[in-house]
Amino acid sequence: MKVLYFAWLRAKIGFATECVTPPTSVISVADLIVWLKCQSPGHASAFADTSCVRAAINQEFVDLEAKIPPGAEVAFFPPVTGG
Amino acid sequence: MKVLYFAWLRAKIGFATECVTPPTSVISVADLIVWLKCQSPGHASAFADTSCVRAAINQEFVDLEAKIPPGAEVAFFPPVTGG
Amino acid sequence: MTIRIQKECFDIGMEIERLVGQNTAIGGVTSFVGYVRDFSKESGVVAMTLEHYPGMTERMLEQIEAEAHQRWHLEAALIIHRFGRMTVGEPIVLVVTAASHRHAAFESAEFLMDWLKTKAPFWKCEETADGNSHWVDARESDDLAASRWDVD
Amino acid sequence: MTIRIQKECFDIGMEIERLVGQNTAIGGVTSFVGYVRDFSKESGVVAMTLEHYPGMTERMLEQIEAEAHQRWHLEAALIIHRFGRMTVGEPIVLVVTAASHRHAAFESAEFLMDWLKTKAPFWKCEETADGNSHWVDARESDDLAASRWDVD
Repeated sequence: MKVLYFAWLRAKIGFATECVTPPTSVISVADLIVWLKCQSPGHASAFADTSCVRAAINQEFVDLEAKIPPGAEVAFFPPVTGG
Repeated sequence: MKVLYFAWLRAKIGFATECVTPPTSVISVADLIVWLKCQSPGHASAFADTSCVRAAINQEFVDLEAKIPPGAEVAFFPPVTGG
Repeated sequence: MTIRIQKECFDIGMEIERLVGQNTAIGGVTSFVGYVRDFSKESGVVAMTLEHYPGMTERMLEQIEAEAHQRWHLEAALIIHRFGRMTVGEPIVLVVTAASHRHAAFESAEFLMDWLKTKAPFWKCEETADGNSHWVDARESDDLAASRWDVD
Repeated sequence: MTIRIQKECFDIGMEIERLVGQNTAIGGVTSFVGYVRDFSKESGVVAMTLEHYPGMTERMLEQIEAEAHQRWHLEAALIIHRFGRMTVGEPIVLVVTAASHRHAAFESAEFLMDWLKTKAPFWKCEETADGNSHWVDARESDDLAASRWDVD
Protein backbone atom coordinates (compact mmCIF):
# COMPACT_ATOMS: atom_id res chain seq x y z
CA MET A 1 0.00 0.00 0.00
CA LYS A 2 1.32 3.41 -1.02
CA VAL A 3 0.89 6.19 1.57
CA LEU A 4 1.40 9.91 0.84
CA TYR A 5 1.76 12.80 3.30
CA PHE A 6 1.31 16.49 2.60
CA ALA A 7 1.92 19.84 4.32
CA TRP A 8 2.69 19.61 8.05
CA LEU A 9 2.00 15.86 8.13
CA ARG A 10 4.85 15.41 5.64
CA ALA A 11 7.03 17.82 7.64
CA LYS A 12 6.42 15.95 10.93
CA ILE A 13 6.88 12.48 9.45
CA GLY A 14 9.99 13.54 7.54
CA PHE A 15 9.15 12.15 4.12
CA ALA A 16 6.41 12.49 1.50
CA THR A 17 5.67 8.90 0.61
CA GLU A 18 6.21 5.36 1.80
CA CYS A 19 5.16 1.82 0.94
CA VAL A 20 3.70 -0.05 3.89
CA THR A 21 2.31 -3.54 4.50
CA PRO A 22 -0.07 -3.25 7.46
CA PRO A 23 -1.57 -6.43 9.02
CA THR A 24 -4.88 -7.67 7.62
CA SER A 25 -6.64 -6.32 10.73
CA VAL A 26 -6.21 -2.84 9.25
CA ILE A 27 -9.47 -2.36 7.32
CA SER A 28 -10.30 1.36 7.45
CA VAL A 29 -8.33 4.59 7.15
CA ALA A 30 -8.78 5.03 10.91
CA ASP A 31 -7.24 1.57 11.48
CA LEU A 32 -4.31 2.55 9.26
CA ILE A 33 -3.75 5.72 11.31
CA VAL A 34 -3.63 3.72 14.57
CA TRP A 35 -1.10 1.35 13.02
CA LEU A 36 1.01 4.16 11.43
CA LYS A 37 1.22 5.99 14.80
CA CYS A 38 3.36 3.10 16.11
CA GLN A 39 5.86 3.28 13.24
CA SER A 40 7.88 6.31 14.45
CA PRO A 41 7.70 9.31 16.80
CA GLY A 42 7.20 11.44 13.69
CA HIS A 43 4.13 9.41 12.71
CA ALA A 44 2.84 9.58 16.30
CA SER A 45 3.23 13.36 16.30
CA ALA A 46 1.61 13.83 12.87
CA PHE A 47 -1.44 11.77 13.85
CA ALA A 48 -1.70 13.01 17.47
CA ASP A 49 -4.89 14.98 16.71
CA THR A 50 -6.85 13.31 13.93
CA SER A 51 -9.50 16.07 13.99
CA CYS A 52 -6.99 18.04 11.86
CA VAL A 53 -6.30 15.17 9.49
CA ARG A 54 -8.08 14.59 6.20
CA ALA A 55 -7.62 11.60 3.88
CA ALA A 56 -8.00 10.53 0.28
CA ILE A 57 -8.12 7.05 -1.25
CA ASN A 58 -7.05 6.84 -4.88
CA GLN A 59 -7.17 10.64 -5.10
CA GLU A 60 -10.74 11.04 -3.85
CA PHE A 61 -11.58 12.57 -0.45
CA VAL A 62 -12.86 9.99 2.06
CA ASP A 63 -13.98 9.88 5.69
CA LEU A 64 -11.60 8.25 8.14
CA GLU A 65 -14.11 5.37 8.44
CA ALA A 66 -13.70 4.48 4.75
CA LYS A 67 -12.46 0.97 3.93
CA ILE A 68 -9.18 0.72 2.07
CA PRO A 69 -9.39 -1.37 -1.13
CA PRO A 70 -6.44 -3.58 -2.12
CA GLY A 71 -3.56 -1.78 -3.83
CA ALA A 72 -4.92 1.64 -2.85
CA GLU A 73 -3.04 4.94 -2.79
CA VAL A 74 -3.86 6.52 0.58
CA ALA A 75 -3.03 10.17 1.28
CA PHE A 76 -3.07 12.15 4.53
CA PHE A 77 -3.11 15.94 4.77
CA PRO A 78 -4.58 18.86 6.72
CA PRO A 79 -7.76 20.64 5.52
CA VAL A 80 -6.96 22.30 2.20
CA THR A 81 -5.99 26.00 1.98
CA GLY A 82 -5.71 26.68 -1.74
CA GLY A 83 -7.00 29.52 -3.87
CA MET B 1 -33.93 76.57 -21.40
CA LYS B 2 -31.60 74.02 -23.01
CA VAL B 3 -33.23 70.75 -24.09
CA LEU B 4 -31.29 67.62 -25.14
CA TYR B 5 -32.56 64.52 -26.96
CA PHE B 6 -30.93 61.11 -27.13
CA ALA B 7 -31.31 57.83 -29.02
CA TRP B 8 -34.61 57.46 -30.93
CA LEU B 9 -35.99 60.69 -29.49
CA ARG B 10 -33.09 62.53 -31.13
CA ALA B 11 -33.62 60.55 -34.36
CA LYS B 12 -37.35 61.37 -34.49
CA ILE B 13 -36.93 65.05 -33.64
CA GLY B 14 -34.04 65.41 -36.06
CA PHE B 15 -31.57 67.22 -33.83
CA ALA B 16 -29.79 66.62 -30.52
CA THR B 17 -30.26 69.91 -28.74
CA GLU B 18 -32.29 73.11 -28.84
CA CYS B 19 -32.84 76.25 -26.80
CA VAL B 20 -36.52 76.90 -26.06
CA THR B 21 -38.49 79.56 -24.21
CA PRO B 22 -41.74 77.92 -23.11
CA PRO B 23 -44.52 80.03 -21.56
CA THR B 24 -44.52 80.50 -17.78
CA SER B 25 -47.41 78.03 -17.51
CA VAL B 26 -44.86 75.25 -18.18
CA ILE B 27 -43.84 74.24 -14.66
CA SER B 28 -43.04 70.51 -14.76
CA VAL B 29 -41.27 68.19 -17.18
CA ALA B 30 -44.69 66.80 -18.14
CA ASP B 31 -45.86 70.37 -18.97
CA LEU B 32 -42.76 70.83 -21.11
CA ILE B 33 -43.51 67.64 -23.04
CA VAL B 34 -47.06 68.80 -23.78
CA TRP B 35 -45.68 72.11 -25.05
CA LEU B 36 -42.84 70.50 -27.08
CA LYS B 37 -45.31 68.14 -28.82
CA CYS B 38 -46.83 71.19 -30.56
CA GLN B 39 -43.49 72.42 -31.90
CA SER B 40 -43.14 69.98 -34.85
CA PRO B 41 -44.43 66.64 -36.17
CA GLY B 42 -41.03 65.17 -35.11
CA HIS B 43 -41.58 66.30 -31.51
CA ALA B 44 -45.14 64.97 -31.60
CA SER B 45 -43.90 61.59 -32.81
CA ALA B 46 -41.04 61.41 -30.26
CA PHE B 47 -43.37 62.16 -27.35
CA ALA B 48 -46.36 60.15 -28.62
CA ASP B 49 -45.92 57.53 -25.89
CA THR B 50 -44.41 59.08 -22.77
CA SER B 51 -44.32 55.71 -21.00
CA CYS B 52 -41.11 55.09 -23.02
CA VAL B 53 -39.62 58.49 -22.21
CA ARG B 54 -37.25 59.21 -19.32
CA ALA B 55 -35.94 62.62 -18.30
CA ALA B 56 -33.07 64.31 -16.49
CA ILE B 57 -32.79 67.83 -15.10
CA ASN B 58 -29.25 69.14 -14.79
CA GLN B 59 -27.92 65.64 -15.46
CA GLU B 60 -29.88 63.88 -12.70
CA PHE B 61 -32.74 61.46 -13.43
CA VAL B 62 -36.15 62.92 -12.53
CA ASP B 63 -39.81 61.87 -12.71
CA LEU B 64 -41.93 63.59 -15.33
CA GLU B 65 -43.73 65.41 -12.51
CA ALA B 66 -40.51 67.16 -11.43
CA LYS B 67 -40.51 70.97 -11.52
CA ILE B 68 -38.01 72.63 -13.84
CA PRO B 69 -35.79 75.20 -12.10
CA PRO B 70 -34.76 78.36 -13.98
CA GLY B 71 -31.87 77.95 -16.43
CA ALA B 72 -32.11 74.16 -16.27
CA GLU B 73 -30.66 71.67 -18.75
CA VAL B 74 -33.48 69.21 -19.49
CA ALA B 75 -32.78 65.93 -21.30
CA PHE B 76 -35.17 63.37 -22.80
CA PHE B 77 -34.26 59.81 -23.69
CA PRO B 78 -35.53 56.21 -23.66
CA PRO B 79 -34.75 53.85 -20.74
CA VAL B 80 -30.99 53.30 -20.72
CA THR B 81 -29.41 50.24 -22.34
CA GLY B 82 -25.71 50.48 -21.46
CA GLY B 83 -23.27 47.90 -20.19
CA MET C 1 -12.28 57.17 -8.05
CA THR C 2 -11.40 55.70 -11.43
CA ILE C 3 -13.89 55.95 -14.25
CA ARG C 4 -13.25 56.38 -17.94
CA ILE C 5 -15.57 57.01 -20.88
CA GLN C 6 -13.74 56.42 -24.12
CA LYS C 7 -14.09 55.48 -27.78
CA GLU C 8 -10.95 53.35 -27.76
CA CYS C 9 -10.65 49.69 -26.79
CA PHE C 10 -8.95 48.77 -23.51
CA ASP C 11 -6.31 46.25 -22.46
CA ILE C 12 -7.82 44.17 -19.63
CA GLY C 13 -4.54 42.74 -18.33
CA MET C 14 -2.83 46.11 -18.28
CA GLU C 15 -5.78 47.79 -16.56
CA ILE C 16 -5.87 45.14 -13.81
CA GLU C 17 -2.11 45.32 -13.34
CA ARG C 18 -2.20 49.10 -13.10
CA LEU C 19 -5.08 49.03 -10.61
CA VAL C 20 -3.40 46.47 -8.35
CA GLY C 21 -0.03 48.22 -8.58
CA GLN C 22 2.03 47.71 -5.43
CA ASN C 23 -0.97 47.39 -3.12
CA THR C 24 -0.21 44.16 -1.24
CA ALA C 25 -3.37 44.44 0.87
CA ILE C 26 -5.25 43.20 -2.21
CA GLY C 27 -6.16 39.52 -1.91
CA GLY C 28 -8.55 39.26 -4.82
CA VAL C 29 -9.53 41.08 -7.98
CA THR C 30 -12.76 40.47 -9.85
CA SER C 31 -13.18 41.80 -13.35
CA PHE C 32 -16.06 41.75 -15.77
CA VAL C 33 -15.94 42.47 -19.48
CA GLY C 34 -19.11 42.93 -21.50
CA TYR C 35 -18.91 42.17 -25.24
CA VAL C 36 -21.00 42.90 -28.32
CA ARG C 37 -22.90 39.67 -28.85
CA ASP C 38 -24.33 38.55 -32.17
CA PHE C 39 -27.76 37.60 -30.87
CA SER C 40 -29.22 40.18 -28.53
CA LYS C 41 -32.88 39.72 -29.32
CA GLU C 42 -32.78 40.06 -33.05
CA SER C 43 -30.10 37.86 -34.54
CA GLY C 44 -27.69 38.82 -37.25
CA VAL C 45 -26.30 41.80 -35.33
CA VAL C 46 -22.98 42.80 -36.89
CA ALA C 47 -22.22 46.02 -35.01
CA MET C 48 -23.69 48.57 -32.67
CA THR C 49 -23.30 52.20 -31.78
CA LEU C 50 -23.42 53.32 -28.18
CA GLU C 51 -24.70 56.85 -27.71
CA HIS C 52 -24.26 58.52 -24.34
CA TYR C 53 -24.95 61.77 -22.49
CA PRO C 54 -21.55 63.41 -22.01
CA GLY C 55 -21.32 65.02 -18.60
CA MET C 56 -24.17 63.05 -17.07
CA THR C 57 -22.38 59.78 -17.86
CA GLU C 58 -19.30 60.80 -15.85
CA ARG C 59 -21.51 62.02 -13.00
CA MET C 60 -23.51 58.78 -12.84
CA LEU C 61 -20.48 56.49 -13.06
CA GLU C 62 -18.81 58.46 -10.25
CA GLN C 63 -21.96 58.12 -8.14
CA ILE C 64 -22.18 54.40 -8.85
CA GLU C 65 -18.54 53.82 -7.99
CA ALA C 66 -18.78 55.92 -4.82
CA GLU C 67 -21.78 53.81 -3.77
CA ALA C 68 -19.72 50.62 -4.22
CA HIS C 69 -16.93 52.03 -2.05
CA GLN C 70 -19.51 52.86 0.61
CA ARG C 71 -21.06 49.40 0.59
CA TRP C 72 -17.88 47.30 0.47
CA HIS C 73 -14.37 47.72 1.77
CA LEU C 74 -12.55 48.01 -1.53
CA GLU C 75 -8.89 48.70 -2.12
CA ALA C 76 -9.55 49.93 -5.67
CA ALA C 77 -12.21 50.00 -8.37
CA LEU C 78 -12.28 50.84 -12.05
CA ILE C 79 -15.05 51.37 -14.58
CA ILE C 80 -14.29 51.84 -18.28
CA HIS C 81 -17.26 52.28 -20.62
CA ARG C 82 -16.84 52.74 -24.34
CA PHE C 83 -19.09 54.71 -26.68
CA GLY C 84 -19.31 54.95 -30.45
CA ARG C 85 -19.42 52.14 -32.99
CA MET C 86 -18.28 48.62 -32.11
CA THR C 87 -18.42 45.39 -34.08
CA VAL C 88 -19.50 41.96 -32.81
CA GLY C 89 -16.95 40.49 -30.42
CA GLU C 90 -15.54 43.83 -29.30
CA PRO C 91 -15.49 44.65 -25.58
CA ILE C 92 -17.89 47.40 -24.44
CA VAL C 93 -17.40 47.74 -20.72
CA LEU C 94 -14.82 46.77 -18.10
CA VAL C 95 -15.41 46.71 -14.36
CA VAL C 96 -12.62 45.78 -11.95
CA THR C 97 -12.82 45.63 -8.16
CA ALA C 98 -9.97 44.84 -5.79
CA ALA C 99 -10.41 43.91 -2.14
CA SER C 100 -8.63 42.03 0.59
CA HIS C 101 -11.45 39.46 0.61
CA ARG C 102 -12.85 37.83 -2.49
CA HIS C 103 -16.55 38.14 -1.68
CA ALA C 104 -16.29 41.94 -1.51
CA ALA C 105 -14.59 41.90 -4.91
CA PHE C 106 -17.23 39.59 -6.46
CA GLU C 107 -20.28 41.30 -4.99
CA SER C 108 -19.17 44.84 -5.76
CA ALA C 109 -18.27 43.99 -9.37
CA GLU C 110 -21.72 42.48 -9.92
CA PHE C 111 -23.32 45.48 -8.20
CA LEU C 112 -21.43 47.89 -10.47
CA MET C 113 -22.59 46.03 -13.58
CA ASP C 114 -26.22 45.84 -12.41
CA TRP C 115 -26.28 49.57 -11.69
CA LEU C 116 -24.43 50.49 -14.89
CA LYS C 117 -27.10 48.65 -16.87
CA THR C 118 -29.92 50.69 -15.34
CA LYS C 119 -28.42 54.02 -14.25
CA ALA C 120 -25.71 54.97 -16.76
CA PRO C 121 -27.07 57.06 -19.67
CA PHE C 122 -26.04 54.88 -22.61
CA TRP C 123 -28.22 53.74 -25.51
CA LYS C 124 -27.46 50.90 -27.89
CA CYS C 125 -28.32 51.04 -31.57
CA GLU C 126 -27.75 47.67 -33.24
CA GLU C 127 -26.94 47.13 -36.92
CA THR C 128 -27.95 43.91 -38.62
CA ALA C 129 -26.34 42.27 -41.65
CA ASP C 130 -29.20 43.48 -43.90
CA GLY C 131 -28.11 47.09 -43.33
CA ASN C 132 -30.94 48.03 -40.95
CA SER C 133 -30.47 49.40 -37.49
CA HIS C 134 -32.71 49.60 -34.43
CA TRP C 135 -32.54 50.98 -30.89
CA VAL C 136 -32.32 48.27 -28.27
CA ASP C 137 -35.16 48.13 -25.73
CA ALA C 138 -34.35 48.20 -22.03
CA ARG C 139 -34.75 44.80 -20.42
CA GLU C 140 -36.96 44.24 -17.42
CA SER C 141 -34.50 41.65 -16.16
CA ASP C 142 -31.89 44.40 -15.81
CA ASP C 143 -34.21 46.48 -13.63
CA LEU C 144 -34.89 43.41 -11.55
CA ALA C 145 -31.17 42.67 -11.18
CA ALA C 146 -30.46 46.24 -10.11
CA SER C 147 -33.33 46.28 -7.62
CA ARG C 148 -31.62 43.49 -5.65
CA TRP C 149 -29.24 46.17 -4.35
CA ASP C 150 -31.97 48.58 -3.20
CA VAL C 151 -31.74 49.33 0.50
CA ASP C 152 -34.90 51.47 0.77
CA MET D 1 -12.38 21.60 -20.05
CA THR D 2 -9.51 23.98 -19.41
CA ILE D 3 -7.52 23.60 -16.23
CA ARG D 4 -3.83 24.22 -15.65
CA ILE D 5 -1.59 23.60 -12.66
CA GLN D 6 1.68 25.42 -13.09
CA LYS D 7 4.66 27.00 -11.34
CA GLU D 8 4.81 29.93 -13.75
CA CYS D 9 2.91 33.18 -13.54
CA PHE D 10 0.06 33.84 -16.00
CA ASP D 11 -0.97 36.74 -18.22
CA ILE D 12 -4.59 37.56 -17.36
CA GLY D 13 -5.34 39.62 -20.45
CA MET D 14 -3.92 37.01 -22.79
CA GLU D 15 -5.76 34.16 -21.05
CA ILE D 16 -9.10 35.98 -21.31
CA GLU D 17 -8.49 36.87 -24.94
CA ARG D 18 -7.57 33.27 -25.77
CA LEU D 19 -10.62 31.90 -23.97
CA VAL D 20 -13.02 34.29 -25.70
CA GLY D 21 -11.40 33.77 -29.10
CA GLN D 22 -13.88 34.16 -31.94
CA ASN D 23 -16.90 33.04 -29.92
CA THR D 24 -19.38 35.86 -30.54
CA ALA D 25 -22.07 34.17 -28.43
CA ILE D 26 -20.14 35.42 -25.38
CA GLY D 27 -21.75 38.49 -23.85
CA GLY D 28 -19.82 38.62 -20.60
CA VAL D 29 -16.64 37.33 -19.04
CA THR D 30 -15.96 37.32 -15.32
CA SER D 31 -12.46 36.74 -14.04
CA PHE D 32 -11.03 36.43 -10.58
CA VAL D 33 -7.39 36.62 -9.59
CA GLY D 34 -6.24 35.69 -6.10
CA TYR D 35 -3.00 37.28 -4.87
CA VAL D 36 -0.52 36.63 -2.07
CA ARG D 37 -1.53 39.19 0.55
CA ASP D 38 0.79 40.55 3.23
CA PHE D 39 -1.61 40.07 6.11
CA SER D 40 -3.33 36.69 6.08
CA LYS D 41 -3.77 36.22 9.82
CA GLU D 42 -0.21 36.73 10.93
CA SER D 43 1.19 39.94 9.46
CA GLY D 44 4.62 40.36 7.97
CA VAL D 45 4.16 37.61 5.39
CA VAL D 46 6.77 38.04 2.66
CA ALA D 47 6.24 34.88 0.63
CA MET D 48 4.49 31.54 0.63
CA THR D 49 4.86 28.10 -0.83
CA LEU D 50 1.87 26.24 -2.20
CA GLU D 51 2.18 22.48 -1.97
CA HIS D 52 -0.27 20.32 -3.88
CA TYR D 53 -1.15 16.70 -4.57
CA PRO D 54 -0.18 16.08 -8.20
CA GLY D 55 -2.75 13.89 -9.93
CA MET D 56 -5.50 14.53 -7.40
CA THR D 57 -5.32 18.28 -8.06
CA GLU D 58 -6.02 17.85 -11.77
CA ARG D 59 -8.83 15.39 -10.97
CA MET D 60 -10.50 17.74 -8.50
CA LEU D 61 -10.20 20.84 -10.70
CA GLU D 62 -11.73 18.91 -13.59
CA GLN D 63 -14.60 17.79 -11.35
CA ILE D 64 -15.14 21.35 -10.10
CA GLU D 65 -15.12 22.79 -13.60
CA ALA D 66 -17.46 20.08 -14.91
CA GLU D 67 -19.87 20.89 -12.07
CA ALA D 68 -19.87 24.58 -13.08
CA HIS D 69 -20.67 23.64 -16.68
CA GLN D 70 -23.53 21.49 -15.42
CA ARG D 71 -25.00 24.23 -13.23
CA TRP D 72 -24.67 27.18 -15.64
CA HIS D 73 -24.83 27.58 -19.38
CA LEU D 74 -21.22 28.58 -19.98
CA GLU D 75 -19.51 29.19 -23.29
CA ALA D 76 -16.07 28.62 -21.76
CA ALA D 77 -14.28 28.34 -18.43
CA LEU D 78 -10.67 28.35 -17.31
CA ILE D 79 -8.93 27.57 -14.03
CA ILE D 80 -5.19 28.19 -13.57
CA HIS D 81 -3.73 27.40 -10.16
CA ARG D 82 -0.07 27.92 -9.37
CA PHE D 83 2.08 25.92 -6.96
CA GLY D 84 5.56 26.47 -5.52
CA ARG D 85 7.00 29.60 -3.94
CA MET D 86 5.41 33.02 -4.54
CA THR D 87 6.20 36.40 -3.03
CA VAL D 88 3.71 38.97 -1.73
CA GLY D 89 1.74 40.61 -4.54
CA GLU D 90 2.10 37.67 -6.94
CA PRO D 91 -1.04 36.10 -8.42
CA ILE D 92 -1.87 32.57 -7.22
CA VAL D 93 -5.03 31.58 -9.01
CA LEU D 94 -7.04 32.67 -12.03
CA VAL D 95 -10.64 31.73 -12.74
CA VAL D 96 -12.39 32.91 -15.91
CA THR D 97 -15.96 32.15 -16.97
CA ALA D 98 -17.60 33.24 -20.21
CA ALA D 99 -21.36 33.16 -20.86
CA SER D 100 -23.96 34.86 -22.98
CA HIS D 101 -25.50 36.37 -19.84
CA ARG D 102 -23.53 38.14 -17.15
CA HIS D 103 -25.16 36.55 -14.12
CA ALA D 104 -24.09 33.08 -15.23
CA ALA D 105 -20.53 34.37 -15.62
CA PHE D 106 -20.52 36.05 -12.19
CA GLU D 107 -22.15 33.21 -10.28
CA SER D 108 -20.08 30.43 -11.81
CA ALA D 109 -16.79 32.29 -11.21
CA GLU D 110 -17.67 32.75 -7.55
CA PHE D 111 -18.75 29.11 -7.34
CA LEU D 112 -15.44 27.95 -8.82
CA MET D 113 -13.47 30.01 -6.30
CA ASP D 114 -15.55 28.81 -3.34
CA TRP D 115 -15.09 25.19 -4.36
CA LEU D 116 -11.40 25.60 -5.15
CA LYS D 117 -10.86 26.93 -1.64
CA THR D 118 -12.39 23.87 -0.03
CA LYS D 119 -11.97 20.99 -2.49
CA ALA D 120 -8.66 21.49 -4.31
CA PRO D 121 -5.73 19.77 -2.57
CA PHE D 122 -3.44 22.76 -2.02
CA TRP D 123 -1.71 23.78 1.20
CA LYS D 124 -0.19 27.17 1.93
CA CYS D 125 2.99 27.60 3.94
CA GLU D 126 3.64 31.27 4.72
CA GLU D 127 7.05 32.82 5.34
CA THR D 128 7.36 35.88 7.55
CA ALA D 129 10.06 38.57 7.47
CA ASP D 130 11.74 37.05 10.57
CA GLY D 131 12.60 33.92 8.58
CA ASN D 132 9.96 31.68 10.17
CA SER D 133 7.33 29.76 8.26
CA HIS D 134 4.00 28.22 9.23
CA TRP D 135 1.23 26.23 7.58
CA VAL D 136 -1.94 28.22 7.08
CA ASP D 137 -5.05 26.92 8.86
CA ALA D 138 -8.20 26.30 6.85
CA ARG D 139 -10.82 28.96 7.43
CA GLU D 140 -14.32 28.14 8.57
CA SER D 141 -15.62 31.03 6.45
CA ASP D 142 -14.40 29.17 3.34
CA ASP D 143 -16.38 26.05 4.27
CA LEU D 144 -19.40 28.25 4.86
CA ALA D 145 -18.96 29.97 1.49
CA ALA D 146 -18.67 26.64 -0.30
CA SER D 147 -21.72 25.20 1.47
CA ARG D 148 -23.90 27.88 -0.16
CA TRP D 149 -23.66 25.84 -3.36
CA ASP D 150 -24.77 22.54 -1.80
CA VAL D 151 -27.86 21.29 -3.53
CA ASP D 152 -29.45 18.96 -1.03
